[in-house]
Amino acid sequence: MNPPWPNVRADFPVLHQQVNGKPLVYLDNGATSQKPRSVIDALVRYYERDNSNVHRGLHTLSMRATDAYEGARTRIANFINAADPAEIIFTRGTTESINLVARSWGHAHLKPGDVVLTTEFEHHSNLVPWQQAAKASGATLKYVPLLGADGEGGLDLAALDKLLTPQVKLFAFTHISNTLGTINPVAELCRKARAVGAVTVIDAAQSIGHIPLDVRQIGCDFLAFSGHKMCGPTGIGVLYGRRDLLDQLAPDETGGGMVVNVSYEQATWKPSPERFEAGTPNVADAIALGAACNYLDALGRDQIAAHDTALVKVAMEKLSALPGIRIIGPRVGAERSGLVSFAFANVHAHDVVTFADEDGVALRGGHHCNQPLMRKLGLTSTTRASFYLYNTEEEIDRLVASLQRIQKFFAG
Amino acid sequence: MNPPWPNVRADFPVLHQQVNGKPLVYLDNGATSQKPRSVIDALVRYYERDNSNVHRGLHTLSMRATDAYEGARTRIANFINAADPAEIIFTRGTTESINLVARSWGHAHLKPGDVVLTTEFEHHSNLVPWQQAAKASGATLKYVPLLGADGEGGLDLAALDKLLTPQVKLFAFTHISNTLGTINPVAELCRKARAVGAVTVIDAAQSIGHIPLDVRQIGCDFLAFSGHKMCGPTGIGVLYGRRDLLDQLAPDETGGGMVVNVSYEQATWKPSPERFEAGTPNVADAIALGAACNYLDALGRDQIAAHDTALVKVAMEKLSALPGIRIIGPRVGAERSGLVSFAFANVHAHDVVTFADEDGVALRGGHHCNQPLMRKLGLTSTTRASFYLYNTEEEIDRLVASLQRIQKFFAG
Amino acid sequence: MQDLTDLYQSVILDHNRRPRNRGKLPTANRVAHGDNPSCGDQCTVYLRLDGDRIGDISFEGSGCAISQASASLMTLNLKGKTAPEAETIYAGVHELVTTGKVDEDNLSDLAALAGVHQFPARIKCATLGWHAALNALKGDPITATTETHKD
Amino acid sequence: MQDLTDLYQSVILDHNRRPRNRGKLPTANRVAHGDNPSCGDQCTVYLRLDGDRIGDISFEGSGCAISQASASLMTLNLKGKTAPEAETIYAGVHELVTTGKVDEDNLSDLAALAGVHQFPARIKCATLGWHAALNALKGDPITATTETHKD
Ligand SMILES: Cc1ncc(COP(=O)(O)O)c(C=O)c1O
Ligand SMILES: Cc1ncc(COP(=O)(O)O)c(C=O)c1O
Repeated sequence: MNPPWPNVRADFPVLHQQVNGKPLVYLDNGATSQKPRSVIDALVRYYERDNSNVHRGLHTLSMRATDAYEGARTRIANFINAADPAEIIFTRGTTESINLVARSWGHAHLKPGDVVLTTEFEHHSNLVPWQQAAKASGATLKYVPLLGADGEGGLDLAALDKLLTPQVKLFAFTHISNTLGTINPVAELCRKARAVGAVTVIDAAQSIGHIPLDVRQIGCDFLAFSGHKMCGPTGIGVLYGRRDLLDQLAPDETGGGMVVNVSYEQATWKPSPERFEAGTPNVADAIALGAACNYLDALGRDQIAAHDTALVKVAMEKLSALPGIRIIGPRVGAERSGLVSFAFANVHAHDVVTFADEDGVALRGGHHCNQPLMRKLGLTSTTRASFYLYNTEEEIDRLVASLQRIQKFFAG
Repeated sequence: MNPPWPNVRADFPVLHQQVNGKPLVYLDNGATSQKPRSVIDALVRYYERDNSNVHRGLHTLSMRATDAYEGARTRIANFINAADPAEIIFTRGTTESINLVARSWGHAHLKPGDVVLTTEFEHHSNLVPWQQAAKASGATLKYVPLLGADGEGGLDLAALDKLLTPQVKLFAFTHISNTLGTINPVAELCRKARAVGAVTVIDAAQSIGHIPLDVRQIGCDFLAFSGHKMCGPTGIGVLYGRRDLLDQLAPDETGGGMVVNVSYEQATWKPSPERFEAGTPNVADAIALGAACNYLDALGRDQIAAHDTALVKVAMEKLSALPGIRIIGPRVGAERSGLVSFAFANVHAHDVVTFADEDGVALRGGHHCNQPLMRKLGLTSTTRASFYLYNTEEEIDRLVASLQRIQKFFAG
Repeated sequence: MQDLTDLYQSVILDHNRRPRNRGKLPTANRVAHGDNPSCGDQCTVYLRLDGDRIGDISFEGSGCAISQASASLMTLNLKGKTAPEAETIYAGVHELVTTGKVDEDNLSDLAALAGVHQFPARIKCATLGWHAALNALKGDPITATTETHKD
Repeated sequence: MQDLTDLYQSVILDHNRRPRNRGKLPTANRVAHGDNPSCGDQCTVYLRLDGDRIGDISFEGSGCAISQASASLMTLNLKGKTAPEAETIYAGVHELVTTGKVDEDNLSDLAALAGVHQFPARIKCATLGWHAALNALKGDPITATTETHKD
């Protein structure tokens, strides 16, 4: 259950510190991952050697910066097996990517009577933008139900089949739930949506750095993710869109770099990806995101997935043994991603997090940007432990020991 | 004419390299500035020590990251003398900041019959968003004229007085022109606009890192700038907005972190700044932008401005002596910012840039995201040399020598 | 980090385990709701004003031990008080949770909240119920959200 | 970087200084416009089709020495050609400016463009006029923008 790559932890400087006098156990990877040396170095190298504005420059530094920036785009296209680098739009992250589709696509295509479909367990970032798009257009937002009192049953596929009428213009769903750990059957969902002519949008924030991902095999129209959850820097993310859809889409933001001709009266747009990248892009972080792709592929995403799965299995078994614990999402032994969310009857998640922190264990407690789901499950918050490639079984033992101490303290 | 800070060039690793066998002379600061060691170090330190998601975390790393991120906000509020850190919204850069106002404010306040006012020499990023806002609302976009065949006369203030009718709801203008080098009398423009009840938006992309800037003294309502032009990293910028205006404004993007209550039916928003920062923010780059503020203030922004001014004066004198050169913007001796744009009758700007690059001199050639202005001046492109705190008089001599070689080659 | 027992004193644990005046107050003539959007804590305060005094007071909600205990302590300390008196008591609590200084004789059992000042992220938890109570006193039905307050 | 004289050969300089067939063509029955939005270069190509052959051709526009010289060379090389012949010639030019390989006998004076391949940022300059010409031949009035082309 230790990472299958010897010394992989040495790649992550942040892991080698004490928190409250104890070696840090970082189990908040669902919120953001740590960064390997090679990604940090990519930033430093860019700023020390190549830094320049891109696209409109003809001097050496500007050409180097442009090549590196566009090279990162190509690298990321390759990482998700997109057909064309022009299908990769750099954004700040998942949230901005989804907003871009909700606004640009939503504004052009949604009208009263249309249905936008999503699920009962979306992150606020894949929910509120659709509420707004529905409100702006007069479309109706509907939710595919989640099965099970603890959300253990996943999406209700029978209900989905009923909901998927020709009125459905767009179906937005998460690949992996950041709260339940549920892995959605995304290729199947895309197939079903396509059958009624609905456009699909996948929130891949929790999957991109954790499992192999191939947009053409999945068959989605749009896919959104953040760099910071996949060993990349903050401030950079991606919207993948099928080229033919992107070329029909109006720009979301306007300004320098995305125009062909500008007069005082009007302006015309470049094709994708420039059309959607107004202003100076986040050059350095895009390049570092390319370095993150290299890092993850060098380890092997199938191996990362296997390690995540092994860790969460052990964690589920050990956590289930704790008295009074309620674990949400798929049951022990069922397929789930490398995170687990739980609640104690008598200790609030924030107290759990504060106590675990005293033991050097970093957890997340709260509604995980999933308020409606929490309410549906009769919870106000959970504590979440989320694993990544550098976590070890020993760290799970540290987690469990800390939880035992907490229970004892509050049982007092 | 050398930088008044001994060894300041040693702070910038990128400057110490050869380009095409010659020491780099970086005169493309109008496009982006280089980064001092302390800013690069801030990024590295964050990723090596504190990296974590902000706001919703209670463990040690998350609290450290939150404190550093909010500390950067306070630092930047202080840098521009904003009344309240909640008036500082982190964006990707100037372009996104202006789009945010154009969309959110424009959507709420503009209607047919209204006038949006801007000037004839705005960057595309402060022009196309207003075209779009006018188009979406039915408002009319009008331009304050630029005086002089070479744009040397600055804004036509008499024409402005005529244009500033009560129909004008918003007046957007640049602080410093990225093409002409003109410094607008921003406080006066804000005063005039306020007299007719118009909201003011200042594009401070070219001024923020170059001259002291005090939003309360200027009296603007909104002000936009980018980190990458002020020694900060790419991917981060700021929208300053007066608190009372921001609190009335609807969010532009929605998602995690900016909501109070979310149900399946609806959502409510936090106040500024969270309301405008949906999703995981660009934590690392915001912190590094705070470091850039520290760096610039340690040197002294008045001293930076004085150095810029001294350099551009020398450059104007030496360039004016070149045969067949046409310099646009304020005349030799008149007030202008630290950049100069020029054209030769017989050598196109792109050829100039390519030749100068062979001599190690980095320049920018093209329309500088100012197509309508170029057309107005009867130009298709210019070459621009833009200076910053680390440039020297010797570098201006290298520029002039290179331009002489180019003229000779093409006269050949 | 300070020892957690500073934060989770026995008074806090006791009030968390057995919150006083918890539940709806059938006779309430004022009610206000508080939200801590960063962490999802919620608190509704019910109170009955008898003339200018708080005749009775209760709370409902969910949140961490700090927020629950603080709300419970709040009900004990505000019962029988006028609005100005309540404001004064809250000023003392605010001082306490932000500075840790216990210099008011009349803080009594509230002194248990002093440990909060070493955990700035928890200050909002400790003040949530108080904000709701003050809003209820003002007859302000608007939801108190801790994000609009500087603490 | 390669020596700039590879890029700015005397043929290029000559065509830049004295562009051939520059200006509007009064007898044109086809016209197309090309844009290089990254750098602002523009080129309008006028041509008169006589049957299936280019009877006459001219260009107007602004841009760097490379784009002007290449457009000038283009007019000389396309005059009298059919559309398929023009496509073949452009294929050779494209090969030339992207790889620098001069292996076609019939490229003649166009070989001066070989230096472009060492300056990838300038490939769009060298192909702008050609794209406009091919569009004009196709009767495609749409603006050719180099951004939509992979070169
Ligand atoms: C005057 C002016 N406004 C706006 C911008 C746009 O800034 P950014 O590209 O960082 O969004 C720039 C820089 O390119 C500029 O010089
Ligand atoms: C499932 C899911 N969707 C969307 C997001 C939003 O991502 P970001 O905050 O990087 O925009 C997250 C992460 O917070 C997530 O876990």
